[in-house]
Amino acid sequence: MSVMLQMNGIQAINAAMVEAMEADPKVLVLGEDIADPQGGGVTGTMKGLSTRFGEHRVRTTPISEQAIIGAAIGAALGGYKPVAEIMLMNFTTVAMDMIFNHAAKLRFMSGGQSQVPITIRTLTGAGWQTAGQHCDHLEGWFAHAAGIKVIAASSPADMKGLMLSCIQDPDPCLFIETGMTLFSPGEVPADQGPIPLGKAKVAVSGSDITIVTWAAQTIRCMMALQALGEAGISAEIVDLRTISPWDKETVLASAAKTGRVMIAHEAVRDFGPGAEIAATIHEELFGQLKKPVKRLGAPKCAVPFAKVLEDAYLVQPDDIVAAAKALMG
Amino acid sequence: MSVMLQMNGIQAINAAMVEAMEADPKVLVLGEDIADPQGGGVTGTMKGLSTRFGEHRVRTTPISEQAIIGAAIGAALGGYKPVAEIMLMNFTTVAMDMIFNHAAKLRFMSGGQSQVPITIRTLTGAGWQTAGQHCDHLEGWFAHAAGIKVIAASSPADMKGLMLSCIQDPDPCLFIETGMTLFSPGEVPADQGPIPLGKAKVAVSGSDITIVTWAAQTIRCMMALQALGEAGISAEIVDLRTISPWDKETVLASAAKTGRVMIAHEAVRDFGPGAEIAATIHEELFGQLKKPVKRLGAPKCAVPFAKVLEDAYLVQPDDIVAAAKALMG
Amino acid sequence: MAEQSNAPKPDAQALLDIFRRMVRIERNDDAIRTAMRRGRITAPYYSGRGQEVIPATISHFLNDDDQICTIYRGIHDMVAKGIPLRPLWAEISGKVDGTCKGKGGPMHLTHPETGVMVTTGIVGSSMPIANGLGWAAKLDGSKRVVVAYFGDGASNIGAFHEALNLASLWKLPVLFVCQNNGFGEHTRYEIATSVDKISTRAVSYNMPGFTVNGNDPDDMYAHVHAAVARARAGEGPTLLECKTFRFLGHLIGDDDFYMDKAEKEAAMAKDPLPRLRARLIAEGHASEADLDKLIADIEAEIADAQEYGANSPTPSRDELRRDVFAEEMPA
Amino acid sequence: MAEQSNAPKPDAQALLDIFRRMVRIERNDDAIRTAMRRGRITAPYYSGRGQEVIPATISHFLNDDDQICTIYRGIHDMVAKGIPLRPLWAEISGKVDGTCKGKGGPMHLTHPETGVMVTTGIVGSSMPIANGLGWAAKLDGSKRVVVAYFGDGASNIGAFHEALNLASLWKLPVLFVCQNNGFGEHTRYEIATSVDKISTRAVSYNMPGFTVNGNDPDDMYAHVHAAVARARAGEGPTLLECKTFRFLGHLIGDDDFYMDKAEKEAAMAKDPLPRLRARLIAEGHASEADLDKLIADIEAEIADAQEYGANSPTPSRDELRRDVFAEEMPA
Ligand SMILES: Cc1ncc(C[n+]2csc(CCOP(=O)(O)OP(=O)(O)O)c2C)c(N)n1
Ligand SMILES: Cc1ncc(C[n+]2csc(CCOP(=O)(O)OP(=O)(O)O)c2C)c(N)n1
Ligand SMILES: [Mg+2]
Ligand SMILES: [Mg+2]
Repeated sequence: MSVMLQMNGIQAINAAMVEAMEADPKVLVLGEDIADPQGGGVTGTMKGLSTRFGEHRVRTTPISEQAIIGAAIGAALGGYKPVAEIMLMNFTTVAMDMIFNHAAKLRFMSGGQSQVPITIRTLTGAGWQTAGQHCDHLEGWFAHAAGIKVIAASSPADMKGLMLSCIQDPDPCLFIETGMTLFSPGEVPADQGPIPLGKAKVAVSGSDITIVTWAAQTIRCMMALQALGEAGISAEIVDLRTISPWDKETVLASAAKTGRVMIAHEAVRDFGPGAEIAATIHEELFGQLKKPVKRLGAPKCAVPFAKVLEDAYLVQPDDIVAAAKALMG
Repeated sequence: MSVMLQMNGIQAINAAMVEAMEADPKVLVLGEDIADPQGGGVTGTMKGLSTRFGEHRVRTTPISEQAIIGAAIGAALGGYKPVAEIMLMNFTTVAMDMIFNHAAKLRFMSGGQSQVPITIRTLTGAGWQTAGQHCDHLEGWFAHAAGIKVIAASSPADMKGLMLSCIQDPDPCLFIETGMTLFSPGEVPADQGPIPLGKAKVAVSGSDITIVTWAAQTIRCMMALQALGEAGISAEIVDLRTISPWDKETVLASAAKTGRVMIAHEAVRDFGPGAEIAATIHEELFGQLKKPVKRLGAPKCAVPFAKVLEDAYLVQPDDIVAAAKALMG
Repeated sequence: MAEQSNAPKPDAQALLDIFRRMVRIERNDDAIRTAMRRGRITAPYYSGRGQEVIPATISHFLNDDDQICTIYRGIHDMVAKGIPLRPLWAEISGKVDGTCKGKGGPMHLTHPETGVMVTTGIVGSSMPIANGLGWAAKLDGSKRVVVAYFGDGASNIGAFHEALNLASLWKLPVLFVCQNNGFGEHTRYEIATSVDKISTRAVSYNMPGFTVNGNDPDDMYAHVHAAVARARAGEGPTLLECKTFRFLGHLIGDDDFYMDKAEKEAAMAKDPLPRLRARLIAEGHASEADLDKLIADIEAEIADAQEYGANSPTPSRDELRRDVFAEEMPA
Repeated sequence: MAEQSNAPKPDAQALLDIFRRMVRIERNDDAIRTAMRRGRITAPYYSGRGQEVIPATISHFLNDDDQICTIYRGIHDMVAKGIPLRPLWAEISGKVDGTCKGKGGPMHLTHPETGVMVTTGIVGSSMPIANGLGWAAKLDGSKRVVVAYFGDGASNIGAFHEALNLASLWKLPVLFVCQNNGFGEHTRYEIATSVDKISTRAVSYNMPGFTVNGNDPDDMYAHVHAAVARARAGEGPTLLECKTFRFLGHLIGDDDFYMDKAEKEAAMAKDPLPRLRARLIAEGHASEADLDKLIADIEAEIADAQEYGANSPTPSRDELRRDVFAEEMPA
């Protein structure tokens, strides 16, 4: 049994970075404020890396997201494994050409000659009153794109293991961080190694209802567990961890077992990533479900500023409990 | 009964532009190569406008998509109704911040003080061997975004009517053109007025199976009609026309009637716009469908160059027929 | 900095006007920070403390119908422009009487009535939109001018380049005002910017560009006077790089480990606000009592606004369905 | 154009090398257009006819392991760099033996073995990626240089600005080579670009920038020599604006209504290819027979490549599941 360390997501990612950079001199880091003189990133997730590995490997960039992703792509074509930060997910919009038209497509368009093993770290998530342009969940866009993997871990151990996998993966990975998951502490095995991409985790086993979720929403689902238990509902929580390519096998097995499925994500519900999962479950388990798949997500509006509105915008533990009761009824 | 004119999509949109600009001096046009000295746009869709209405209202821009959409947004805030062209849909990626973070959100973030009545015209669609960066269908991304309407007409009459509505709509509209729909001729009533946004059209009535589709895929569905008929399948083709907000009522009514639904679009199937429609149909008509909803879309790869691969990439009439037979069987 | 012989100089009235705007900015900033410390306001807040001279002088030249597009660090720009304080406070308090009904918050404050057209949280994005407002002003045949505020870090992003090129080509009545406070978040100017002066970049667009002492009302006055006149005359845009210093870190709560202490202290010792006060008195434009009264009036106005914001109701969750489109979204 | 006293001049061997590269470009371009007319190749094709001197001279200075990132109008750049013609023809024919197995086509030709790293269809996007390759070259401690090709229109897009700023800050071994052919699609230079010379924009990045006669091998030679030397010496990037003219419209099939006929004819009358041929003979570097032989050999190579491409099989539809990721996608 391995020693368990107590740490939060920031520390877990940092530990993954240190290991990856120690093990492989080709691993690079770039982004705004990313080196130590600038604080190792706004969340401090990259703290210590430039001091330890040198500012030639850990570079603070101008506020130039196209140049950041472009430099990462080029360095990857040159044999390196860059970990690039786009400070917030909304800012991927200014680098979207580089991500979508280039990073994700160069392997295919070159017939396999090029590979772009970059990891793009980005932070998002409502709950901090940062309002309309700082906390959108756009994983659905990237999941719709071919050639890029989309990862969003909810526990420190998963963050470490999945970050290690992203860095070593031969293809571009988008690694989504959220304030809530970065700051939540948890246990991480001292020898936590890479966790395979594309594999979901049954975070909680249950028999009545399957809840498919990821990222900070996993934490909000966990917060609903007690009330669900009190209502006599045994929920199985499947933390997807990799949104694309997603783990159909695990999800379908759970859904087949319970016959009742809820998908809960922070992204806007409409045309959101939950739709793919719901549609697939209905296709694959036609006639076997007890109730139609319930999708919970944000309403179709920008993230509002006022605390009361932001609270209403998010899928809260109470919403999950209410939806679960309706699914049982 | 009104006189019918024979024209293609280019002429239909051009007619809408002329009418709109005649009627309302606030309507502006901007984009690359858009004025007459540059040919009225690469497809010639804006031909004649700068000569007729002046280059102050119809402006050729540099290759600066952020500046194009920014200028459109600002002019809209200043009381104008700009029609901006982003030459190809893949190039919306370089203007995505302006579209997603600004055009689509300013009304909400300002609590209703601002409005951004812009129309963004953009061209896409495979079939011309333009390969990986020139013909993606990204309507799913925009449909997932709050605050922007997404339109894709398949006939010249619809193009005229929907373009008129987009221009007059108080909110941002993305108007998707495709090579196939622009060049296909059709009848347009001489007095064709605005067609309301958000309303689908039952292009063909049928009783066995509902096919939900839009844009060039509608034409490919029509091409399957004969073979479907020969196979004894009576298909109802619902041309969605507006992808967001979409016409649930019409789609659900047709689905309830036939009990068998296929959604066919050119966009990548995975996490694509069809997933929302499929998920909704399953939710709303749980237990009433004879078969699970079938989704046809592109495979998850970049658009390939080789003609054989491009043909295989697209959802062809034959694929539709095969899927329809499977749904019936 | 740039040579301006025969440059117009602010008279007593102008200096007093600039001072009054600066005091409103600074007192309001102080009140916000106090309210935050007391937990009365919860919001990310980017203070403009130290940068008051820039928008105060610019706004001195602006008419009510002139317009600004500003950024997350922009409350000083809005207050200078004349945004009313009551709805401002209600907005940053997340209340229905806010300029944006509490939906935008401090990073997206908007008030078209006073020309506060766009406040963006995306670095660089004020500029392309300002162009469109300038285009509209031109099409209207008006003399309106539009100010695009942005930071030094923003001069390295693509939108800057595209916007300045278009504005120059189309001769738009836009002032591109870079508030160069030496830092983009924690990153020093020279780590992010390859050129000594941002004003040099105007050359790339065949546009006049000047580096101005943004803490000196005289230097600001001369350059803004010229740039606004140029814009109103239909001669096109100007790039003004206004050098200043950010006293309070990137956002309230950030610690300043990345700043050189001596440099910061030296900059703060030259706080432009007390300097202008001293000058007004030294030059006989006002008495201590006059200025105390002016400040007290402003403080009363702010206290009232704060009270107003605190007492305004919180928005109902139906607001999530409103203002997405002109028509309300279905429940 | 820019003054270069004591500028290095191409000797006979260099001129012959440049000529040979130009002929390969031109003959290959002609063969592609002929094949298109005969319906043997179906693809959007953007010809570089008229612009041969630029990549021919640059490639003269490049080693095999130096790299280029180019654009849809880039086959001339690749041929100059040394991409093998057989897989090139197979690629534009959409065949399995193509450089990209027929999946990329003419707009995305790639051949890392000969340093053709990226070909993009997005205006401006060659530049940010070239930076990364330059960064890798630097980290490797190599002397490799990277060339980012782009057009005049591309100098107005955001990626240009971001890329040049970063390259200058990081002193990357990148040559930013603007092939200024006077048009972006149908739009004349001056409608889209606010500055007389694109090289002026180098000033914004504290980078050397030169406007070069891109149709003159001597002028090109001197400037490329210096820029490559600078990059190899670790002194950083250079912006070269190479003035030229696009003989064949934006893409094959476009009519040229938007061009000034007299201007076009004057430019075509100064076709750099026959001029260089005449010079080689006049200066005694080669005989007519030598050059005829050189051309005939190249034509034979092209005919062989074309044949090879025509005979290569078409890809199987399984290719749609390959090269999306390293591992094959499930069927
Ligand atoms: C496109 C984009 N990238 C990154 C950020 C995160 N960010 C917010 S403010 C800021 C620094 C901006 O510096 P500067 O332009 O100098 O303005 P200042 O904050 O100093 O006023 C950064 C990087 C952002 N908001 N938008
Ligand atoms: C971002 C983007 N916008 C628009 C286009 C469409 N487009 C393709 S080539 C071109 C003209 C480019 O002109 P220039 O940079 O001068 O290069 P040239 O074609 O003359 O070699 C345009 C507008 C594009 N490919 N990418
Ligand atoms: Mg700054
Ligand atoms: Mg050109």
